[in-house]
Amino acid sequence: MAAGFWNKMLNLDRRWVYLVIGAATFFPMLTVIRLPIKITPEVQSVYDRLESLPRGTIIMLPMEYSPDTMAELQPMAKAVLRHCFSRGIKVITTALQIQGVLLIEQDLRTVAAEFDKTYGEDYVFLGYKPYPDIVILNMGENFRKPFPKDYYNNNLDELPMMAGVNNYSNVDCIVNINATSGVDSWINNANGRYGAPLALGVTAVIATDYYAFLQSKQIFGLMGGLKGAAEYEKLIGRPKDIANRAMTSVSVAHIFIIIFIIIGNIAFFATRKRI
Amino acid sequence: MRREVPLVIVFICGAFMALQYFVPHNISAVIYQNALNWTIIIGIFTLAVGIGSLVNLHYDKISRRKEKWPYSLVTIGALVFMTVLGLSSPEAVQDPRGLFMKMYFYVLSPVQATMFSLLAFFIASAAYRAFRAKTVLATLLLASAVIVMLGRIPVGDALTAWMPEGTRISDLARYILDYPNTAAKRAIYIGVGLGVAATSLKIILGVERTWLGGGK
Amino acid sequence: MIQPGKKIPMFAIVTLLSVLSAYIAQAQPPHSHMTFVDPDSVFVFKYSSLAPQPGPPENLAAADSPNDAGGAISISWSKAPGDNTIFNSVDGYLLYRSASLDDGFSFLTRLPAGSTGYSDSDPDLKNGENFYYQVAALYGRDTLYAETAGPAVPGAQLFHTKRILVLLFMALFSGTALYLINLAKRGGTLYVRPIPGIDAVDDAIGRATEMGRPILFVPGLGEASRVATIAAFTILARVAKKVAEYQTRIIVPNYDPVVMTICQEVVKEAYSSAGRPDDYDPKDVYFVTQDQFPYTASVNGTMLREKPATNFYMGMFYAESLVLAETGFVSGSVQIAGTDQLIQIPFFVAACDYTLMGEELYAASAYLSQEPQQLGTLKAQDWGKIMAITLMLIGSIVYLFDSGAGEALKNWVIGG
Amino acid sequence: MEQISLGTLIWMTVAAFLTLSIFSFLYRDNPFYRFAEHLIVGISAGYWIAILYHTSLTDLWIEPLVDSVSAFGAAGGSIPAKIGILLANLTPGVIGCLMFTRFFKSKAWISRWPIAYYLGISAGVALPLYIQSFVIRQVAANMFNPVIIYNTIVSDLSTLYYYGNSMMGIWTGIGDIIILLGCVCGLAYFYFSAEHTGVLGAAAKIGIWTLMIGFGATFGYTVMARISLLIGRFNFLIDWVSALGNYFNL
Repeated sequence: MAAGFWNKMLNLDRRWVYLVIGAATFFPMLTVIRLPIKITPEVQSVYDRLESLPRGTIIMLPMEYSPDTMAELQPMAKAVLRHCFSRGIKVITTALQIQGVLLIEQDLRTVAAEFDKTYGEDYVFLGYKPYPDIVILNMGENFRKPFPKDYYNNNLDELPMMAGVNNYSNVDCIVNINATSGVDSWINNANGRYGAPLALGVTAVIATDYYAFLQSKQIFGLMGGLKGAAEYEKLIGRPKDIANRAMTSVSVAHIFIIIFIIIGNIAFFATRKRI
Repeated sequence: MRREVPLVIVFICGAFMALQYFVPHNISAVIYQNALNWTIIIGIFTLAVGIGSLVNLHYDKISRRKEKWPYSLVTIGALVFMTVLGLSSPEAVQDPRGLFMKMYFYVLSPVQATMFSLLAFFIASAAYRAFRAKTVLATLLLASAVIVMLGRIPVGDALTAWMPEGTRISDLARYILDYPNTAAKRAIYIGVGLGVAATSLKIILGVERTWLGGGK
Repeated sequence: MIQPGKKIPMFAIVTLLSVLSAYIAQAQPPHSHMTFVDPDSVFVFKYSSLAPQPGPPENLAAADSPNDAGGAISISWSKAPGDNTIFNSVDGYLLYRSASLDDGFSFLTRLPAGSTGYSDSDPDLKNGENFYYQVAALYGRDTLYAETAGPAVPGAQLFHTKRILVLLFMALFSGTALYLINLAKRGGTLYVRPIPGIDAVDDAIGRATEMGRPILFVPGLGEASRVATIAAFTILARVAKKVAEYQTRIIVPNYDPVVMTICQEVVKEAYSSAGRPDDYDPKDVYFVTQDQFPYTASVNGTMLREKPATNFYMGMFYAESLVLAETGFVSGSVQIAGTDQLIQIPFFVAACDYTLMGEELYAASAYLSQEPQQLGTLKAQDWGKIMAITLMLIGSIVYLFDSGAGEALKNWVIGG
Repeated sequence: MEQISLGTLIWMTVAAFLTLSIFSFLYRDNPFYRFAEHLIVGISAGYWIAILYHTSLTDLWIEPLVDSVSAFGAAGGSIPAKIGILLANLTPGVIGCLMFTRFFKSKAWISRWPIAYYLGISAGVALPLYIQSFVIRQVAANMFNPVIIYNTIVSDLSTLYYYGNSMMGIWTGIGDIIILLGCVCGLAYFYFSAEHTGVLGAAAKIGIWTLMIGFGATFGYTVMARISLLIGRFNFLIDWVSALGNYFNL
């Protein structure tokens, strides 16, 4: 009897599971429950570094995400941008992943408009060039080598902010928001070869891989996925932003997946004994 | 000519770039910078060839009326449309009100984003139907996965609120990420580093030639 | 290698339990840390009579920055009196530069208190020319100048001294690799331990024969030139040969047309070498589509229709890994996976009976093919690992004798 | 929510239709899904061409080339120098164009030259950098000071005994030992030159356990990544529905 039940459960059509997880993600989005977010030291240290910079300091904020990973990294990128702009930190941005160029340009433009920032004085968008590892190396020599012109076809020398800014040694640090394994190029090429201080904001899929580089101090901070974004939003005092709102759905969906794993295993072992 | 020239090119470029790393002198730096820019320019053409192959593939399907060829018509049509749109003027790709941008934000983006979001369903289904603690190792893996899952969500700490502060599930998850996870990933990364170094060496010295493909 | 059906050893449970109990044992909340310096007292110290007499920074030195292409000079000095967290009496430093001692100095930059150095890489710094520097400490309205330093001459270097260990390691590793590859080519024996998964392959094929069901081999989504795909070909050759011997059937759905051509060759060759060239059916090694999810859907359909006894997933896999492994699991197949895509390994481990993880896949391929290049590379990487472990242990041992020397060694290893 | 124009609403509806077409794959493979998928392959290739042309080809190759040609008309500068600059600007593009020989079977071998250049440069830069960042710096991070580890553990143990203090130091100390041992054992697991028996066997066993915990962490984190993507799509659908409602005053 019981075995029959578990057997049935085991062979459940996967579309029922799809339905449950869809509902578990969707319905919490309609609620207004706010869960407390705990700040982890690896996110805090990114915030602390930017917080300690004097106004007018230039940092590099290369963003490599595209529509397919936008949901995870866009909130993070916007949170870091808002932090920089609110503190008068100037930003140089690149978009080395082709699918995301227009998306990142739009995000940059929208957040800059929120803070009334002027292009060329407060921020610069270098745009896209193919082969990120090569581009990252040559930016370490001079930004003008791979990017003779910025995304909007201005000569870099015409932009007031870029005066005297040649390479990574002229920016305080690099905060790379990245959805691809191109992260390795930033570690190898920008930090390894040119010694640029580096922090990462990556998708939750690859976040765990970079704890080894955090411990070895090759990177000074690490933000992983939507949780990292939610922490950053909280740190800059915007706890009602998109990543924080999503945390309820994330929590409920996680609980359901854990329940799935547990039920699945109970069913598996309950039916296996009888064979 | 057919095999020797590429092998010589690979050797000269590779050996120069590998050794240039140790020579900070300005002459070596200037060659290095220009060699990198050349790589990007040549790379653009390589990407163009990739797109050419795609066109070839679908053209072949259409001309031979292979199975489901009308779908290939959709692909080619969309490609031509988007290319003409994008190349029509330099501002085409920059104008937020332009059709190119609209196609990107309302056609390309939603499809790509939704394709990837299917994985949420797939992972749930696999969690239910296939992820089993069959062996010691699979058990260890699933236990660590569940702890990290709980540790990363606010609810996890609420569930372990009865534990003293500093020992709740999020702290345990942090401990796993900071220590055993670091150890495991470090072992893997050292292996990856050695692997890439060995492959690069073989390519530079012409030991590894699969990229030349078959033929004479 | 993951082995099925093994009982959890007692010592594992004991270790786990003791770690857990020790973890829970620290039942007390952490006490607040003691603060040695109260911020308010700093304020008091600044104006107290205890503060040292203001004075200029000392030991100003300027020299060509090492390990660069020239055009830069490094300047260093020791902190002026009172520049510390207790007295906090210095407000900052002013830096000046001149091309000659007679011309007078021009202002360069202002640096915050606590600074002890600056790297000047102004475009004006021409290689081979002389430059002089001066630094001053700011105490409120007082500016106290140090003695001038110079001349310093920017210049380019031919060798980066901080990268010497990388060069050594690279040379040693490359030499080992070349030596071993050549050794293997000349017919020298290089031992590679048998990979447990290989035996599993044979068992699985026997099982398929008994059940009278086919074997499914998925060569992944990578191109033919990827290392993992090449390893998949080697394993396919072995599997196909066994299949031909046992006279069962093998199905190989392909994602990449080039990979398909090679798979057809491999299977055909395997059937010939087993002495059954006529049993080979080219229709069983076929091209599906080059779209990720439709490909997955099609392979899923094959699994449900044919109910293969064993599924092999070898090569490059992306997000489809868990969908394939799930369907195979539900249809009751034995599953053996092998990939170097780290992100997908966990899903294979959780849903398959055997998983060849990363380098294990290469090792299995080298072991099966006995190809000199693969063997030599694998062995060289083993030596590389020994070199890495040795370096780690040397570091820790040096610390035991002299922590200063340990720190120095570590910094030398990190390099620049 | 602000009022949006009919144009935007129509575009949003197109996007919503495509989103739902992709979701329909969950039920089964169907023509809507296939249509959306093939459409996007074409759109995305066209997008690539336009972006590559406008952002990369023009400023890296075409413009410098045009400049160096027009330099011949300008006064000043020696002719040989101008020719040199012209050649330097022309060559990479010419080498790149050799890639197109791929489409002609008899001349396809020429396309190996640009590939050789690209492979040579990438392999050359990767060789020392991977050794530096992935091997040597990771090894350096594993050089722990055993004296410090011992002292933190002992001092924390004694304060624990006397004051019931926290065990943070002990856990950090043990953690450092885990990193060193786990990494060495993990490397031992991936050591193929000897059989896994005796000490090596034990080390390999600890190694695979550590690896499994690490993979488990990746697994757990990945779940969050996938769920986030779904939330992103649901957010869009909710926006679309409320935009529809607003526009038609429902």
